Amino acid sequence: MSGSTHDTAHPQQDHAHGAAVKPRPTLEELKARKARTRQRVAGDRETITVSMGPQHPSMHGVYQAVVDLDGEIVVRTRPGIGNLHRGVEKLAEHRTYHQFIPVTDRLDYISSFAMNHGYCEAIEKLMGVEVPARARYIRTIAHELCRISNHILWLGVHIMDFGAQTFFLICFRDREYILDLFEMLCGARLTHSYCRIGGVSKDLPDEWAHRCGQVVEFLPKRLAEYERLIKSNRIFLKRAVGIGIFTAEDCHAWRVTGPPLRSAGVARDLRKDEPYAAYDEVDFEVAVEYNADVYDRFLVRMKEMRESCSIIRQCLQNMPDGPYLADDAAHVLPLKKYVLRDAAAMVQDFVHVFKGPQVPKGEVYRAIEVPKGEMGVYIVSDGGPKPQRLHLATPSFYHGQAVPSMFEGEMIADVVGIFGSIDVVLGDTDR
Amino acid sequence: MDSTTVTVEIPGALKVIFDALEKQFGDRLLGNDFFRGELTFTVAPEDFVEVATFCRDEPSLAFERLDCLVGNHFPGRRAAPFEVTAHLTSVSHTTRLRLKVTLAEGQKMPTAIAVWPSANWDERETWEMYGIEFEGHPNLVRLLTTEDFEGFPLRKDFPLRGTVGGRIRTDLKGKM
Amino acid sequence: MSDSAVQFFFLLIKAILWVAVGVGMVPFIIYFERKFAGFFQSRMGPTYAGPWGVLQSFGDMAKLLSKEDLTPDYADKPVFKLAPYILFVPGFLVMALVPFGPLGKEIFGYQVDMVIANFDAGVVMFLALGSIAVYGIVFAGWASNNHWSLLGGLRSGAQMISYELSMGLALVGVILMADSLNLSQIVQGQSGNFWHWYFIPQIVSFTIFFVASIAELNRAPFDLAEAEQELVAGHMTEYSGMRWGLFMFGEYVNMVVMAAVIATLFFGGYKAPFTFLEFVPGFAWLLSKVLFFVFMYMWIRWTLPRYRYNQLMDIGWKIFLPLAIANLAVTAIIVSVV
Amino acid sequence: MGLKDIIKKSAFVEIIQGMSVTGGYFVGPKVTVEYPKEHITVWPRYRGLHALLSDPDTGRMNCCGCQLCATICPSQCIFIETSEGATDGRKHIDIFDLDLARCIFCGFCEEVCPCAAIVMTPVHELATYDKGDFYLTKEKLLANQVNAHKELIKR
Repeated sequence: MSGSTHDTAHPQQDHAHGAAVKPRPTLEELKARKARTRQRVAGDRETITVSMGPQHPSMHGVYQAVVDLDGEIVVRTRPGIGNLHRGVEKLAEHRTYHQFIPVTDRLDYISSFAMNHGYCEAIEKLMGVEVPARARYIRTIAHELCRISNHILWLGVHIMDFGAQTFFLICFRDREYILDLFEMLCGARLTHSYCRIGGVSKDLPDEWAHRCGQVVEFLPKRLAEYERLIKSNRIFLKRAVGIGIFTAEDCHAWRVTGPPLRSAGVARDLRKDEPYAAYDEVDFEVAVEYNADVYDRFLVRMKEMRESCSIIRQCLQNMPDGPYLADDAAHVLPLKKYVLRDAAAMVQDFVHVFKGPQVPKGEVYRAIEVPKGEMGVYIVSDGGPKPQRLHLATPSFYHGQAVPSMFEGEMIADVVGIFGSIDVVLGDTDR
Repeated sequence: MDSTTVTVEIPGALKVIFDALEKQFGDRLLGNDFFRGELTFTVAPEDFVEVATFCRDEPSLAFERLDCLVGNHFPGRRAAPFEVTAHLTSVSHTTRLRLKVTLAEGQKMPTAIAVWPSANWDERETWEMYGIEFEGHPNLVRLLTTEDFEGFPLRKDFPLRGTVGGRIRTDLKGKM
Repeated sequence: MSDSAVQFFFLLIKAILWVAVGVGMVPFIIYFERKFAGFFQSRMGPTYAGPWGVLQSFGDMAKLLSKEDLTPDYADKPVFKLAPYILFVPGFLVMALVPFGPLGKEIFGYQVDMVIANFDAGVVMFLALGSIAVYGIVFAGWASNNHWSLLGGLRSGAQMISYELSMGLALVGVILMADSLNLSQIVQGQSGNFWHWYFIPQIVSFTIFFVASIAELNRAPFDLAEAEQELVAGHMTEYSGMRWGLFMFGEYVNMVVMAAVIATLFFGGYKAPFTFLEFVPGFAWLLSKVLFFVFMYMWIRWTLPRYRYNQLMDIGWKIFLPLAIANLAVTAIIVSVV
Repeated sequence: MGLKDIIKKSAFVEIIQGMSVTGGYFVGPKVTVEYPKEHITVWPRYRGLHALLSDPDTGRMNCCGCQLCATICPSQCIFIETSEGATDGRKHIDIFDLDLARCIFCGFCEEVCPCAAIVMTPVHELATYDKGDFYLTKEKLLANQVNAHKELIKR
């Protein structure tokens, strides 16, 4: 357990990639800054109402924000979600634990492996399945690749929200390398369905580790290029610094997690605090910034991508041999190569498909650090092959709830910037 | 999952929570459970806000955050078929706690918005999915489904397929 | 033929040629914008219509002409229909002021001015016409009866008053150096090799003018009126078909004209960079300078994010205006002393 | 703001830096794949259009009609009907229908199949003018086995 409090007395870390060390504000200073923004909406004035979303060109997904404007200043925002509601939790109650894995892909379709992973971690906790070491390492690599691809996509879209269109396309260009790796690994570029209860569905293919190593060597160079393009650009600084302040206190109250929380000076990262997969065996740093604004969220994510590259590099170096799926007949869908040769495995296959896995009675809550924040999975089992209740506490749901309070007193031009900086995906919000 | 009294040994960090809550509320806690390293307390609906506030404000507990607030439906339990579960998280102590409330059909529950603002949408979702009303909620309207949706979709007697609610409103033609 | 009839005949030819060149360039400038946008993003841009996609703009035009032209029910219809032309026409009028060759050039024994309108107050005329164009945007924003359009129109108005002043003041430096408001005289003042061009002594006013011209053209990083990510399409939200096409067309015409004006004021207009290169016609020099500035506009657009509108006003009032005044004072002192 | 910053700002240092990056892309290699003219080859594990395999020697279908794929399918897009009566004691597959419009390409059918009968091929250009083409019958699925990766057939 690392120190994960809002610790203003924390010693100044060296900013490896930032030129100058910025002064670190206290909570009171941040609050005062926020109050100054809020001040602009004081008083009762005539407003006009515009609806940003669901068809607005830069609202991410089908989020609706009905905004009351006083001139260009946002007075009130009424959020609306649900346009992408698919009843995932109801579906879960009618599918076996195995069958639900592909459905989790569709939650946060930008980082679907992370969703698979979170769900499988929760199930494994409920069942008490021990995941073999190789599977844990593969999961860690895949999860970090997922994080990089999510952040790169986020970066492109976020900077495009500020009007720099080139960024969007060059970020998509570089995301392609990671999607290719995923395609090689599990056969799908977006909806991976790669995690299985007790491990992963396929072993690393030949050449994959080599290619992955090349990509993580190459990506930091591209990240440096992005920073050259945007990091100290005066327009970006003007648009991002001091905008959309959300202090650590606010973050806790609104359950805002992930990069927005870390940009408010809280070193909260479930990869360190409640380690899963192979995160306790690799060495990495939690990216923390202290100004809680749009710019610091950008810095946190840039740092996280670099850390992810280093995590992947370490995992590739220390990749253990051995099985990549647990040998546990009661809980694990057997591997195809055994099903074709082994009668016992075939029986296990039939039992798992027709009857489902054996699950103890009980309830668990397991949260993991997905790219957008903390995703919690709450499973209530009544001992049957299907969950009695499955709830996905996805980060975007709470982020979508919290953003309207960030808009207050900001300008309409910044609404999209702030919304983008939080990184909300509507598949994740509406479930 | 009936609430039983704990017999197994609780590890250190959770023991603090266990003791603090037992000391503060004693008999008003209706039961507790310890499974897979997670501590659960059952409280009465009218005590929920008080217990939650204590959990948030007591420095040795410091549950700053409500991770999620979930409803559940057990048609088998005649007396109190509904359950509301709150998952509390302490960022400073990296601990978690589950508070549980069981409710009869039509029984109301106090809102936790005053304790954690993030409970707002969670409660709206619980209401629209299970029909559990939250007293004092400022805006208890449908969140994920359409406004004309009928029924509470996550109840066990609600069918998986069908066309309840969410139809195209032909009666609004010309008025929009 | 009497002399005035000949002069009128030449004027007609000049006007037709100049307009033809200006209008004919626009589809290719749009094509270049799209192609270069692709290049800046390591894409290839349009490749299908014609060789390397050069016919892309004509395809787009055909598409726009065949589209339905929608007018919203609650729009202020006459104003709505008028707005694109108000944006579009001043650009052409400014073209008349830009000289593309020396005055009194001898063609078939006649003295012909290589400029359509040898106007004595050319710079003032240019500024006046430039400020008319903004009415097109304001009218479009108002007449569409849409909140997004309204915000776009308002922004455009606010934007105009904040940069136009420093833009005009920046030009006074040039006027002082050339001792004339006539654009042909200003080009004459820059005779000689390229170090005689005004952008070197007037680097400050060139910078101010260039940045303000981007704002005048409503291009990124100052495309606040359009601001796709914020205001959907700003003043153009309710326009469709060729009416929208006119806005687009007007924008690019204005871009060509603005590039020509910058070339004229600061980069020697039709003059060659070295005197020994003067055998190349002045028109070619002007055209290459125009293309260079158009390319710079594109490069800037596809690199930089957008300012917020109050930040543009900050820059206009708090930085550019004092700088322009200081530059004017310094220039005035130096000119009067030297 | 120090003097250095002012000089840096008025010389547009960081903007020129950014423009040099895009300028580098301008002259650098392009990444466009001109799709209908060029195609990307997908990796062998790609989860595309399904195929039913048959034994290369005897020509008999591998499928044994066990319904595992139809049961595990999360979107319930497979429908199988079998009948007894073949002389070799195996079930005869009367109907093997797969509704591509429902399929989510998760690959579970391939994974649970106990006789290596249903596989996913790298065929991924599935657009069509007729919705009926999304309804794959046994014949269509068998015909697609030519596209299956060789490794899969051997297994």
